[in-house]
Amino acid sequence: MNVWMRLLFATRSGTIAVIVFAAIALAAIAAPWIAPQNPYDLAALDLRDARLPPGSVGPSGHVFALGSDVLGRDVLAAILYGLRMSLAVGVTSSVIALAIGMLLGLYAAYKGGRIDSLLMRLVDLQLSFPTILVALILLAVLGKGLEKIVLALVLVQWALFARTARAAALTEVRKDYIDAARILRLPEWRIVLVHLLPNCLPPVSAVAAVQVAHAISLEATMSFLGVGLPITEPSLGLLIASGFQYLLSGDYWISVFPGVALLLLVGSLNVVADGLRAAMNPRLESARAKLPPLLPESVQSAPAAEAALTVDRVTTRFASSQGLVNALNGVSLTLRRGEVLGLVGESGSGKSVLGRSIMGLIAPPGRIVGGDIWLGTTSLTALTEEQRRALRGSRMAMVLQDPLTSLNPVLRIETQMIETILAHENVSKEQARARALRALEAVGIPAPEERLKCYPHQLSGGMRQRVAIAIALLNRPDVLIADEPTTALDVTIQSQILAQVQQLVRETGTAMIWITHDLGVVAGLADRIAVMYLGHIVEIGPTQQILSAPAHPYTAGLLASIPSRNERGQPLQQLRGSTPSPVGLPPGCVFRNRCDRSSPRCEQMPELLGTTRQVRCFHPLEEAT
Amino acid sequence: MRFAWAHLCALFLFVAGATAEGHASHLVIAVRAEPNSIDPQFSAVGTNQATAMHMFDTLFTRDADLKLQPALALEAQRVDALTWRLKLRPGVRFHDGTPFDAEDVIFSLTRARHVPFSPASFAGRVAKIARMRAVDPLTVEIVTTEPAPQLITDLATVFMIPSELGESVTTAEFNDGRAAIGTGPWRFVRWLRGDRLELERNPDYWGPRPQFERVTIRFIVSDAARVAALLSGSVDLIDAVPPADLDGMRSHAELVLWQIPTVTFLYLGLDVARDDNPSIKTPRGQSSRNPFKDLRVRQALAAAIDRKLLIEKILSGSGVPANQMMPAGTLGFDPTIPPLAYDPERARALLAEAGWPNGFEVTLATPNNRYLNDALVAQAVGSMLARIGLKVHIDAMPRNVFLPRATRREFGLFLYGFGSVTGESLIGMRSVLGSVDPKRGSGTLNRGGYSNPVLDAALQRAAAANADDELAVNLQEAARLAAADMPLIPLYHQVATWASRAHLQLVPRRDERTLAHNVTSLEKNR
Amino acid sequence: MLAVLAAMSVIVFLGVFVIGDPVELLVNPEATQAEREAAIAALGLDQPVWRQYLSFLGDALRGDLGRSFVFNEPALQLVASRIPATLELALTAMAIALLFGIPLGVIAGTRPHSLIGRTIHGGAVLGFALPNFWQGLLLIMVFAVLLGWLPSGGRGETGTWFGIETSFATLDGLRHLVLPALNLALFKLSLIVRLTASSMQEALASDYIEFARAKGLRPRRILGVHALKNVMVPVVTVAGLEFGSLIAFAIVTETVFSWPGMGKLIIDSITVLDRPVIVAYLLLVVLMFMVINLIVDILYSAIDPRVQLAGSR
Amino acid sequence: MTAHVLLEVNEVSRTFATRRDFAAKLASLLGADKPVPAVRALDRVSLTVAEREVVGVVGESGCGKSTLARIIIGLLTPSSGTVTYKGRPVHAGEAQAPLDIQMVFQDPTASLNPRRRVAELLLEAPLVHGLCKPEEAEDLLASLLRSVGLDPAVGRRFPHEFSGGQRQRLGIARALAVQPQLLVCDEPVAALDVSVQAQVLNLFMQLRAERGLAYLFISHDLGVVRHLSDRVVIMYLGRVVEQATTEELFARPNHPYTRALLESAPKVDARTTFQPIRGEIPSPLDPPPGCHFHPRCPFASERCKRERPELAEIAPGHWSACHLNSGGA
Repeated sequence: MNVWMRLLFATRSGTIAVIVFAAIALAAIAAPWIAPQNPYDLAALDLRDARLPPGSVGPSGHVFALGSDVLGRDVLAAILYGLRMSLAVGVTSSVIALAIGMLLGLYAAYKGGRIDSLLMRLVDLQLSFPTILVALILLAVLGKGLEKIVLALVLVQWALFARTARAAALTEVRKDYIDAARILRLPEWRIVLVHLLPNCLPPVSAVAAVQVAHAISLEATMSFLGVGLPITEPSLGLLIASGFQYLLSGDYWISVFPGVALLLLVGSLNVVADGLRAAMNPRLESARAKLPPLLPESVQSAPAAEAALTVDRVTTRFASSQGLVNALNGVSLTLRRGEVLGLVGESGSGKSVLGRSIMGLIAPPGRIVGGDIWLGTTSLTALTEEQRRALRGSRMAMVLQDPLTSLNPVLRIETQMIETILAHENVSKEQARARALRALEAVGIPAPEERLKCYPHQLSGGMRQRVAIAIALLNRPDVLIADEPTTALDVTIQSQILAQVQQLVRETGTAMIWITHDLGVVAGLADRIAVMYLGHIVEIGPTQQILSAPAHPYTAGLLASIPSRNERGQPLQQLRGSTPSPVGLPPGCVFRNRCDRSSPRCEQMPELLGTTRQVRCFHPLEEAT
Repeated sequence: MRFAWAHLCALFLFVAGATAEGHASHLVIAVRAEPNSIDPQFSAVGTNQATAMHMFDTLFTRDADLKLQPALALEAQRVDALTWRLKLRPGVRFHDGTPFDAEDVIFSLTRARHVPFSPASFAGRVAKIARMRAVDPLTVEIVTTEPAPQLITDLATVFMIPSELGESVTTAEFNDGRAAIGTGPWRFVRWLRGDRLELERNPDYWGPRPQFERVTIRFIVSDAARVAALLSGSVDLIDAVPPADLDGMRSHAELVLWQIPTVTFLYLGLDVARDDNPSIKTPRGQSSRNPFKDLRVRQALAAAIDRKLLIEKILSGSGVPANQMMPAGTLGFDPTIPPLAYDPERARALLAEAGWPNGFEVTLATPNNRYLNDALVAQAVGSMLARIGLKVHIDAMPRNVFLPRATRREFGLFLYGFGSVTGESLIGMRSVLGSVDPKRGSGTLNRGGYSNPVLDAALQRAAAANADDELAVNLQEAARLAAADMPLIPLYHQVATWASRAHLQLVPRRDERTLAHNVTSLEKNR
Repeated sequence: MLAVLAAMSVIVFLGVFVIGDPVELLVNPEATQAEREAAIAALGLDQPVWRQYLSFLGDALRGDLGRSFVFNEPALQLVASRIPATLELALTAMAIALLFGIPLGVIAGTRPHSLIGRTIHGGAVLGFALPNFWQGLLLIMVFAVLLGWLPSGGRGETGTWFGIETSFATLDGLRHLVLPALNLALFKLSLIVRLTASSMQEALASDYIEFARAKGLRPRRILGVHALKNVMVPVVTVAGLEFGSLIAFAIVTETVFSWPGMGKLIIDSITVLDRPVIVAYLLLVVLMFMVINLIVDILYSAIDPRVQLAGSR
Repeated sequence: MTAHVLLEVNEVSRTFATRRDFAAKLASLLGADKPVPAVRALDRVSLTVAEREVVGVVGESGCGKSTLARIIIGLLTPSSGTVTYKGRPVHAGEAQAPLDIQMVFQDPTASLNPRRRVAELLLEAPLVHGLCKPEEAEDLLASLLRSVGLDPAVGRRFPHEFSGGQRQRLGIARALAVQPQLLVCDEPVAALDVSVQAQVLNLFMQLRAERGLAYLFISHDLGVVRHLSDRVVIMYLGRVVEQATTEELFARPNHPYTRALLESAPKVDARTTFQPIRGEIPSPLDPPPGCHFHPRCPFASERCKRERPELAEIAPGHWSACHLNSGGA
């Protein structure tokens, strides 16, 4: 809840809306005490005061701040009472509907099966009729009156709540904590009410805010149509409808002020609902953050010509609500032509950010704040975005981790392949298609002609990843960045793809950075291995050397904890503690608080030393070479 | 601010008016109510009659002041107590060219008896006709089952249609225009249901020829929309101008208003018969004896209402304070009845005298879509009654809910009205105040249970009267009786208002009907 | 679905029976008791309500939904004759909503934090917050009364296309169509804008967009093909489903603008308790919704290639 | 061994009916009656877990290992076959497994209710079931937290305040709270980083030693299974294809699939060229006839395409389902 409140108040419009709504709600609740008269008490009205403009003093001596209507009713008072009624109707009906809908929805989701499908049938049926029609019929049948409009609104709304609650509950029910509760044999009611309900409340409450606004608006509309509240009840809809007549004669205040009040009420509720919805969307937070500032530029030298890729002291940061995330801290490495580099690290080490930094895919609120990247002898930071785009997909390419989401679901494979060629080369569509076909063959896809016409969902995960790799290699890039492309795949499929990729890069001479957390994968694939920890490369060197004789204590710890390096059944060697947050790191060696070899010296940041084998440590297990 | 706004409207109107196309000899009228059929004999309700009057004629008609005038019949002679002889107007032709003659009269009066599915049948108007005979093509003889002094009044409502249509003609055939053939000043062009009726001038009309070649009657139920249509120049004339807009419209140079006091009489109905009045609570909250059985209470209520203020504020002047059912200048109006004075002091005194010093709690029922600002009037009346110490609740409902409940006598105090569209009070007095007697058709709308044998007798005599003088004397006596006994509390007579472009002229009618042939243009070249 | 129709007819039938008696409205107040009874019998209202329902049901099965009490014409025909007016209003409104809503939504979705993005978003909130009828009244006030540009209501001149009376055929008809269609469209416009914007934002944050960027595609293609095609899936679905609600909300617009469509008819019929018309309207609307839902289903599977697979996990 | 059998899964099968999509509905409406496709998630699976034994279950996606876990734990009922725990059927009457069997889930974030504090998470079940009195709750909480290596003072915190490894410890503590004898672990370390994985695996081993727990340990990671398990069961497309003691299985894998799996697994210690088996894993909706593995098997014969190989004991305690063992093709 606190998180919501914070986020709600993080946006200016949200804050204003909350304040406006709170003010309206307070004024409405306090109406009987703050209104200058009870406008719905006939004895309080004096006909001589009829239709006075705002600010007048009537013959009866009453002051009409917002004017009076045809019965001599104070418009301000009428608005306050009207708001009170609107809120009462909106909130009461929505809350009742929420309670009913929520319980039914949760129960349906929890039970599933026939109860669920029966209930959802009913809900779909109800929802396929627009609310206004249902409300109209109900009111035509029920007649006018406060309790009747509330009843009608409840009947109109419950289904939406049931559906929302069910949808929320369905995602929750699939979560393991519900299974855990079942396995712990907790009573059913307890699981639904104590475990399910609180977790389904957030999405439902955003809907509820909209529904309150909708109910208020609907009540006004129904009253306007003459089937809602009786004319003697304070309703904004009635005020607007009856006052509109006087708009034409110039007595704008009778209709306009209630209209503005209704607009403010409904509008602020909608914005509040937007805020609630946005607050539940995790992306929002980062989106609102500012860009991190650039570092002062340092002199950069052109790299050696034989390097396919040179990463020079690249620093990438992300702005977040917690503060600046130091995702990459001056990372440097070179990749020779045709070389395969295994980039290894645990989650949060910055290995994916490095891949995306190289590709120039870091988007706000992230930013490369310092350093340079050279593709061959081209400095990427010196290029315009359009020039960088021209390099992406042609001279450097990338494969993403999740094959299920990285292909566009609504475009055919051929479209997604051909466009990659056409974006960089001026060839005919037929030529491009022929090349796409060959590329599919090259990654070992059977019946490529048929596959070209497929949509991604018609292929298995392994096939999709092959397609992605084929796309990446279409334009024979100098550098391929593979960001954990086999992590989501099964072992036997992974091994197929690894074999295929190994063969392909050898044939094409493409240099490759293979990002992974699994040392086993790169052991068989990479020429060199770079190990990352908290945005730093802590060790880099030839694969065999790293695996057999790690120099950095972190690399050593990582390797030692692999079960196959331990005696079966014996306790595994383990690194103590856990990776600290990349926000606000203290200076010094980032690994020192988990390191057995740390000394006071480690409060300085060690440099990455060595040439073929580089280590960033004051107390390495092996010396750098 | 208010004046500035009005002027702004006027300014834009001027611009709008200038850009609107000049409707060469084409009149566009917007009216509030739409007929449910073009068949002139389908339903006897006012809206249908008003529409039918454009295309069809009756044997006798009522002028703007509701005085009977010869139309397709030139005169009616009473041959004996049961026999009437009608002389028809010569040279009249239907829209299709066939001449109008006695056969058409007999056919029309016969069909009026049994139009299928008719919700408001004309059968009652022709019920007393025993047989008819064409003496010659222009003379019809009608024999009634019993003496029927009101026959001409009844016949004035039945429209004439050509006998060539045949017995089997259906309402639907009228509605799509095939059978919409009359002798009236306008010919049917088409009826777009829910939207408009288009008519063209009948060049061969026997009466004064309409000035306009074509007329479109649009049906715009919403008051605001109707007014907006006039202001925006979409239409030239509207009826039922809502009181709210009267002030605004009066200040427009481009517009002109047409007003006439109507025969629509608004009153507070009271249950004066039963001991337990369903609308009453005592200050302590329990239902109790019926205060309205006490004349002093009724007089107190009458004195509590400031009719002038009510009319000025709620109706913007669209009303004339009433002290009896008929307005001045109509048959049955008694000028000797004194006006009802606004005197809250006296009202409070009368209440105390009657044993209600602390008042009582009462619910005032009202329709909210029947009369001009009816629900507002009820609230204003309620606030006036509150000032003499009553605790008043208002129960407003659409008339379709109101009427059955009123008929079941669920209301002890209610606001309603009666329109004496025949221009005399007999029917109104008999239905609203006559003792309930279904056999004689008396008290059909008596929703307060009032019964006064002396009043009944006066009405009985009026009904049997053969001359207008005799009728008037008896009706005036009835009016005096009602004023003294106050079984209902008169409020006002509604004033009907039309608004039109300034160059148009309208002859307003007391029955509120809007007739296109009553509209003329001052601009001769149009 | 048939069960729904039946249930609906029972509810409406009973409901209208409970509220009031059409006879009171229809019968001439001067009528004698005998005349009243005749009228009641003519309308079949003298029978007990279950009898009335049974005879209604019997007729309904033969496609006869009874005669309007008010118009004395077959209720079904009466309602059906109003369909073109409502449909042309709803279609125009939907066209306006889509034509303006999608581009505005795309702009707001791609640049959510820019001034223009915020303005569009604010406008959409406003469109949500203003009750439909007030919008309509304001439109009349501004464009018809103050500016005098457009007519304030009514359907205007209609022409005939393929045997159907339509406002599209004449200039006058189109002029009359503008304000009501705009009024009806505004709410949906806001909805489409918001939906497009949020789907756009979602699409832009997805892996396939990142992959498309990694492929070096031009921004226009990424936005116009990769993102937009995905955005269209929810937009088309929602637009289809909302079409039904447009027809329903036409009740308000038609009342405000005196548009002679089904909505106005139903409101008028409710005020006079014209039961056969109410029942016929509802049955017809239910039928229309069923058809619309079916069309949306088909449309959906046409636009989203995944849909066939969606059912079978 | 039979004297100490804790859990016995006997010939358990489970099928899931798939939902028909719109096109299928329309087709059946028009009269084309296609049978509703069904997924055979489990196909006559048998296994046992003895007291204090760790049984590893290995297989790739679609092999049915998660379905198996959910049936054992009582969240699903088998379509046929029986599951007994200490000789009593698990699914008798209500689909409720005894409290003695608890589960540790893959995703430590999803398996903890984000809106409940640690104390509520851990103590709810013992209190509901009367396993501890309210006044003893405090002590129980402390001892549970201590036994999984967490600070006993964290009771007031919410799950999101913990790291992934710590959350998994909380999940284990919650299971321990009802004093189970068998822990079903469904990929309990797959979501954890390598360094944290070792910590959690050590905790499992420690708990086994301290509390005499038995485990059914499901994992796709052969290294982890090999390290922890006494016996290993290999599954492929809903069937058990091989089972043996850990040493035996890794030393002498019999089934071609097992061998392929062992060869495919990435190994840190040897720079190998990858020699993958061919083919995709078939869809469980439409598994190949005969031996499910035959389309990918280098040794497949005609018989493999027709006839399902039964699980046969090829050496004491070593079972394999391959026709090659019964005289081959």
